[in-house]
Amino acid sequence: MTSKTPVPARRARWWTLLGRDRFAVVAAVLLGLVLLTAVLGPLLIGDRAVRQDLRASLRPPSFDHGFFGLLGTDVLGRSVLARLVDAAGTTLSVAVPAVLCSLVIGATLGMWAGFHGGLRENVAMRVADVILSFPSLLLAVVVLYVFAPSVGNIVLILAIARIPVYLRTARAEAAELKSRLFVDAARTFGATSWPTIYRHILPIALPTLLTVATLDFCFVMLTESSLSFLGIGIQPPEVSWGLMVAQGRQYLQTAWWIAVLPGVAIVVTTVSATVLAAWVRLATDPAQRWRLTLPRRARPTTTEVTA
Amino acid sequence: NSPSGDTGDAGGTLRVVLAQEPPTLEPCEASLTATGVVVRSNISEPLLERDPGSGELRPLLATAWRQTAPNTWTFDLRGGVTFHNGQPFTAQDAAFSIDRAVNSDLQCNVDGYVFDDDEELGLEVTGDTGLTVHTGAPDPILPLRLSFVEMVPRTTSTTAKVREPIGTGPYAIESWETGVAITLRRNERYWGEPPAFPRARYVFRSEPSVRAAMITRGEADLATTLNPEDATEDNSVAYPNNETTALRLDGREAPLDDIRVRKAIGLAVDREGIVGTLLAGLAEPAAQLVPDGVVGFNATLRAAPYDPEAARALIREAAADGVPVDRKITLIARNTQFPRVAETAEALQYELAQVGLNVQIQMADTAAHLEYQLRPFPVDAGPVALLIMHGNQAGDAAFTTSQYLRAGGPQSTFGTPELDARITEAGALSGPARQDAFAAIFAEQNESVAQYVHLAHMRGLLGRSRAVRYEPDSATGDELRLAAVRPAAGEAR
Amino acid sequence: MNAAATTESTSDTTAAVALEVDGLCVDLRTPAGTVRAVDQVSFSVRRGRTLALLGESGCGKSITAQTIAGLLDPIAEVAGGAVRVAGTDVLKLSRSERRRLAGPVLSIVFQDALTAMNPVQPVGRQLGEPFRIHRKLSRRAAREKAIELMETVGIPEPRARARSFPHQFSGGMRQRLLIAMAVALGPQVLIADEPTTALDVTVQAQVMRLLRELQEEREMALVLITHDLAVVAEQADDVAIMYAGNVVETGPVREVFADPRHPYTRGLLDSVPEHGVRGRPLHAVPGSPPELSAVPTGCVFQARCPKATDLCAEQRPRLSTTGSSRSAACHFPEELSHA
Amino acid sequence: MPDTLLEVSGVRKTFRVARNRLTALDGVDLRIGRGETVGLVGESGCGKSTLARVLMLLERPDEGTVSFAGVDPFTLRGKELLAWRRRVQMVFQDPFASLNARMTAAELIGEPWRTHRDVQPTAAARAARVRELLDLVGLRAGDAERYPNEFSGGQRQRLGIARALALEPELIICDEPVSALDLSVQAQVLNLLAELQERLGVSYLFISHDLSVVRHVADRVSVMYLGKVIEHGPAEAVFDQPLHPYTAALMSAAPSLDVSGSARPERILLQGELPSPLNPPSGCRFRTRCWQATDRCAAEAPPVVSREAHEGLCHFPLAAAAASA
Amino acid sequence: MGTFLRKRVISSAIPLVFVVLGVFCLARLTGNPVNLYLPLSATAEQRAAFSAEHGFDQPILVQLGDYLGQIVRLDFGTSLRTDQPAAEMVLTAFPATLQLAAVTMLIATLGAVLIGCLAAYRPNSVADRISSFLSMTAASIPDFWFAIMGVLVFGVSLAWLPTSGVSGGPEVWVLPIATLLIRPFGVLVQVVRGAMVAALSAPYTKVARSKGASEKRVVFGHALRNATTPALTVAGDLTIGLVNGAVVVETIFGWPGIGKLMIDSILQRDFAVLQAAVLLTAVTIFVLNIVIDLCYALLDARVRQVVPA
Ligand SMILES: Nc1ncnc2c1ncn2[C@@H]1O[C@H](COP(=O)(O)OP(=O)(O)OP(=O)(O)O)[C@@H](O)[C@H]1O
Ligand SMILES: Nc1ncnc2c1ncn2[C@@H]1O[C@H](COP(=O)(O)OP(=O)(O)OP(=O)(O)O)[C@@H](O)[C@H]1O
Ligand SMILES: [Mg+2]
Ligand SMILES: [Mg+2]
Ligand code: NI
Repeated sequence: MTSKTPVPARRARWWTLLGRDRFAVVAAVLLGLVLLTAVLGPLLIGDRAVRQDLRASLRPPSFDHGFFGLLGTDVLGRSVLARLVDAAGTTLSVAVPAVLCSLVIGATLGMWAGFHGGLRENVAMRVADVILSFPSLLLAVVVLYVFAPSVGNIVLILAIARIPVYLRTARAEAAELKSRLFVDAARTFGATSWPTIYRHILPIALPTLLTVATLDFCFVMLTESSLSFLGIGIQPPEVSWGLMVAQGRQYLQTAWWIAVLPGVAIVVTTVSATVLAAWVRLATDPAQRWRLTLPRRARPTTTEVTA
Repeated sequence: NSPSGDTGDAGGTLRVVLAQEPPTLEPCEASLTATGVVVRSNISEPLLERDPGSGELRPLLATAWRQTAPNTWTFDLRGGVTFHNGQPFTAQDAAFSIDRAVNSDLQCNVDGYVFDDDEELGLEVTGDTGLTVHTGAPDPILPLRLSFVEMVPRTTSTTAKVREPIGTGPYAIESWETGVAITLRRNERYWGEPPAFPRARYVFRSEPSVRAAMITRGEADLATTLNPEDATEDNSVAYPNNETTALRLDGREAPLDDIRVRKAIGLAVDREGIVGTLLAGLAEPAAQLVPDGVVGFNATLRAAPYDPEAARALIREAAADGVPVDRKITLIARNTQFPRVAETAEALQYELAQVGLNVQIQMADTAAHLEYQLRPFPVDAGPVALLIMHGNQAGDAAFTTSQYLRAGGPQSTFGTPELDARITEAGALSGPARQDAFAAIFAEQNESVAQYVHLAHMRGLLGRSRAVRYEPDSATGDELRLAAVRPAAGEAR
Repeated sequence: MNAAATTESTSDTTAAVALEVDGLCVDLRTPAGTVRAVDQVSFSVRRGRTLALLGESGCGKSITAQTIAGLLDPIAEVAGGAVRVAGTDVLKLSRSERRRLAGPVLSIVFQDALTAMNPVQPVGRQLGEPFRIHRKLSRRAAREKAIELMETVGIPEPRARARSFPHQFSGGMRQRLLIAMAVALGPQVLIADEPTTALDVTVQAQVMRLLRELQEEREMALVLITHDLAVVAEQADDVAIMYAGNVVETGPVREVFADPRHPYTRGLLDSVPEHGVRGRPLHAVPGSPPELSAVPTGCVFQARCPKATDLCAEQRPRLSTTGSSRSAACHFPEELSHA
Repeated sequence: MPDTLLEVSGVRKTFRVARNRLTALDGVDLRIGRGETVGLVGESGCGKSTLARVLMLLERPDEGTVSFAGVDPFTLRGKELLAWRRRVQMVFQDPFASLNARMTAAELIGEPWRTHRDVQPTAAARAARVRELLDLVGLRAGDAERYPNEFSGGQRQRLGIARALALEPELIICDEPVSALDLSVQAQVLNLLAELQERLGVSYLFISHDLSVVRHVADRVSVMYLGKVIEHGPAEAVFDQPLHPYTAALMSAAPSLDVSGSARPERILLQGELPSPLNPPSGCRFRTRCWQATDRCAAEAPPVVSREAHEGLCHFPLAAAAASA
Repeated sequence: MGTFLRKRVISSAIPLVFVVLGVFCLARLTGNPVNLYLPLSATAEQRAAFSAEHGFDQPILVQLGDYLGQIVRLDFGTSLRTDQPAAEMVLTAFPATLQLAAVTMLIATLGAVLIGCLAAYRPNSVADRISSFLSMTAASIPDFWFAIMGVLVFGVSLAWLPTSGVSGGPEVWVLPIATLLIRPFGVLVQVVRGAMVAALSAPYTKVARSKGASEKRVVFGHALRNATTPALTVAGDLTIGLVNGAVVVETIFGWPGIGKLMIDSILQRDFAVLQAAVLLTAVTIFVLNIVIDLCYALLDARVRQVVPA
């Protein structure tokens, strides 16, 4: 913010707040690891993610085959560990842009629609209805067959399909907030619609949108995996966790590690993201932040008197 | 107290689980795998059939047949056969059925697949049991072709496909609950040996592991196409299914227009590895498009050895001659074409990349795959390596060569005039001469054309519970003869 | 129900103390650390009497009220003291025992009438709820009771309006509904936190009359929190003046207003606009109250007191008797009265 | 009389409520002179806040004109409008809802500068000014980083006042600015407002239900009832010699600090609820609660009666002496 | 209420038109199905004849016009694949999906409300953490993976449930429902919890407590009703997702529903069926949206109208 008063420690720093929530710390560390893996992992594993060895097919996880054999091999004899690392990047490069795109587009449209109301709102909502009642699979098939299944196209489809969710959420919030007195107050200062949306609607709607986005993060990964299940997802030799789960499902009985490990990676990532989103929600809400700053010992559980 | 599930109770009902629901049971579509597996030889029957083992033709509704003139074949039909509706089967019905399948506008799948489209057959009925067929040109394999035509009563519509056909087979349709199950009931007036099970019920599960689970669990007796990883000795049995997989290289586009590159691809593929690991030993390395047993199979051909060094050398050589070997080649495969098709594509991609080619995989659905498989091919597709699977059900190489090897063949990207000439020549021959001529053609393709890099002669996996006895043969994938299924010894049904 | 029964037995002594707050301390756990928002607050109200709680905004009146009602936000914590209702220390009661008191014995009207009603329930239902909870009446009977209540607080056509939702009432009506809800079971003690701040004078007069009637009728002890000295003067018997979490003066309204013994009280009385001539600056207490995290060790008012001495800086004055029924927390109460 | 800064004439504002039209303002006239304070009193729901919102261009009137220093602000656009916004500010009635709960006090007070960047161009200047404003309204510098929920009701109201002062406007519309404040802070705030008026010649529209406060600050007073100004005039005249029975009732209902309890005149207690603005009474709007209403009041709209600068709308205006009776 | 409904219906009908147009055009983009339906060796003339018969040779606008004309006459065309009327196929498949969706959402909503309330009652308590963690995990498990595990464990190893299928007792419902349930359930628990935490710190809950209301009464009598609105929005979106076809579950368990029909139609380029299916689901979603809006109005009087006194 613009004005800084020389009074320290009034506002707890975010890492202090984070430190107060053990679960959030763990989640942040895990997410950080996933991110690091996605960025630096490919440097470490070289071509191990694609190197095949038909003679080393379906080895179970063990210590006998070096670092890359730790988590076993898949049917083509590729190291599952290396593939998990390689897939982290692809998965995130699909899920993150897809979620971000739909979040940005949906939220912007939704807030704009909700803020202005009337015809603009009606049109935006009907657009959302169209997308929602559209079979996204058809869209996927069309785009992927007509324009080839590249990562960019998958991102595009997933983003379009999820826009209505944010649009609706943001619109509902904005429609409710626009009649609040502090928005009127902003108008009396001469603030026009976008600055008002940015200053007053967005900060309040954002935690909700973020929660939706983390749930969606998971949804996008799963959808990508379902696309692979139907054979129209990420194309090999590119690999994503979703694709690994989809391909590995056949081996659930004989080689569980192929499908289970990437599944665990998806679960861990999304659960971490959600835990962190819940923390952000608390930490950004002045009325709720006390939950984080209270000493843990005496953290009361309900709003009833504690005496 | 075991829950009976979808397949009904075990007593007296043969429970079969298919990978997909047949879109129709129209007999003239019986050459479609999905339809034929229910219809053929269960509900309706052709005049004669090809023994999948020996390749010999066997009588079914016809007891004898002979070529009475170069353009004429005569069939003696079985008497005393009745349709499920009680009508007797006569030569009239036979003529009607052939006419309906071949000459009508129904656009049946047999029409065109086994017969040339514009071919009109002349049909002549003599009495109740005599049928004479006139062809435009001499046709040495007309009986074989007719083995794809199922017999239906005269009353069948000629303008619309039928949903629940009437035939002469050992089973008649009892009910078809769309999406759920097809139930057949034993035809008590069947002319041949009566089947063991009074009822049969087909259900549909597209997930292979679920099909395997149903067998293991005892919810089904037979299941089509299992995946190798789900197969155990208790729940399945392997059988050669006549299918051959190969990479078809589009020789019109650089760098695939250079035979050295095509041959290098042949050398780069580790067939033993693919067959042994990916296909779980359920296949054999292939050197030609047809398996043993088909007329024209060349027993002397050996699959190219796995020799990446030699392949690299060839590619270097081509590159030195200015062939753009690093141009991107699209490797197109079809989802669920055969178990582990995606992995196979990945293995191929990797192996080709190892010898210095730039290959990208594209998995397609059936419709998209067909766009590439059939003429007219998509323009601007660049160099395409198409992973195909060819099944020669008819048992004669003529079907294969005219489609896949002719320069202008509907499923062939290029060819040579010499090869075309030899194919035409061979088609007119019969007997050992025919065999030798086609065998030489396959050798020639490998030597001087190399449009195909053959991978493997495939084997199918049939899910089979211990409660039944049934030995699959090479035709099982297309026709599952319920009459041949018997309860396992000791099991009272 | 039990509590109601006990009420009957103790009601013979009219002058009995209905509510006694004794040395109450409440801590707030803010991000910057724990601060004491209410410090050693003591006062008592007898049956049928009204105590006005006055004080600078932010001095802890609402927190005191919420502590008495047992409805503190989790951020606050009672650090000591006792709140005795009819002799029992409610702070020591278990939750379910407290619940039994809430309504028939002790009731509260909240400061913010606009948000205090459940927006999705018809008001009749909300008004009938105390009867459903404590008297175990049927839905129907509770509704009848609610309609009666609405009539008592002067809502026209109560039968029809019982089905309306809170947003369909004006601010004044909502405030009256809240009061009706609070007095439904005739509590012995009612705490009203700025019940008329949002209302104009005519409605305010109606509300105040209503409270007075109820009080007379049911011998209710009333703790009235307000900023309006005029209302205090008209309505209250006793007054307690708070400053920075401390009670600085208590006593009967007339006496205190006529002769304040604490400089803050004095300042407050002087600030009333009625005193001034239009245009002339109002007499205001200079400065502002101490920050809760930096309340001085001595007298809480020292920084703004014109008469502060070294003693004020060192020692916190105790609330000590300065008249027959009065007390003030000032080292020099007498001096002030003669000033 | 000072020259006119703001003039409102014949402003009507209706709201759509379900299928009905609710007339919140029904032909309101108002004039505020430069450097003058006009008090606006009236029963809750009579349209005071709505008028304030119209003046702030938050609602567009259905009829009537607003003119600020000779221009109709509703015709302004872009830069001109922005410049106008600087000149007129408002203190909102509800201190809970008019502050964004996610902004700190410093951000809240500094919010107007984010649009009007030229007022406090540097961050340091802004921070210093925030401290000054906090001090002006009796808050501490340490409060700058606190969030609204950490303030008590009165403290929040002070934030609202500080924010309205941030742009140093010429006219401040104060909608119940001191109702949530305790007396000593109220005195501080009122003094502050008076001082600003003296120093900078700021004008106020002062909406309040606390008559003693209005009396203290206002030069002239308008009394509203059900969307209409029923009486207006110099403060002394309106307070001491009301023309309209409603004004008289209002005056008498006000509690007084006089604890002696002797000289208190009999209160006029009005009967019945405020009639619904959806369906206002015919003729004189006050007749349903007026103790001297006749059939004429129902039939005819009341005429304007005036006593010098003091005007009222009534068929039976109270005599000059009646006010104190 | 009447006007509200009328307006809502009219404004929602427009998207319906767009859905129909969109599906029509997108479907055509996937290419001519002639290869799929004609023998591999069909001649050019045969292909042309096939295209002509089904109108695929016409310019897309002409095809569209024909199609719209058909729809107006309530003729939804014939399936290329099975030669049956498309409407009939879609109508046979739809109830199966609707039943699944209804049962799933019923269980998910009830369960999520219960667990969400319990979790919100003591935010950040152990119970809250555990339920949040479990629900989140549930929401992020790939459904086909869960389904196949279910088949293997409960169908084969333990033999408690049938592996798949639709005919049989109630036990055939267990695995499909469980598979469909996990994600909506997980998501709803999160949403209900969030809304309940907010509702439980609202002033009116304090007022309810001041009346002596028990915790049960506060949670279920006061807070829950207020927390329903956000939960309803999400539940609506989730239901829409289910109505649009539970492709994976229907595929794995052989459940003859609309999702499987749709994906098969897409893969088989069976345009008539696809269009009919999308039209039907779009209409259903359209009705569903209106029902949800009505629910809002029923739950919250403020939505219905604003009438100040
Ligand atoms: N959540 C909170 N965090 C930090 N400080 C708080 C919080 N809630 C209240 N306070 C502080 O506690 C003090 C007492 O607040 P309280 O609401 O009791 O004041 P009050 O006397 O009721 O004031 P008013 O008359 O303005 O309503 C105030 O200084 C306020 O700033
Ligand atoms: N946006 C709106 N929609 C419908 N009715 C409204 C709207 N705003 C105000 N009203 C109505 O207009 C009338 C005047 O409201 P207004 O807020 O101006 O009253 P007020 O005089 O400020 O009252 P108070 O003293 O209680 O603040 C009221 O009846 C109110 O219900
Ligand atoms: Mg307070
Ligand atoms: Mg107002
Ligand atoms: Ni004074």
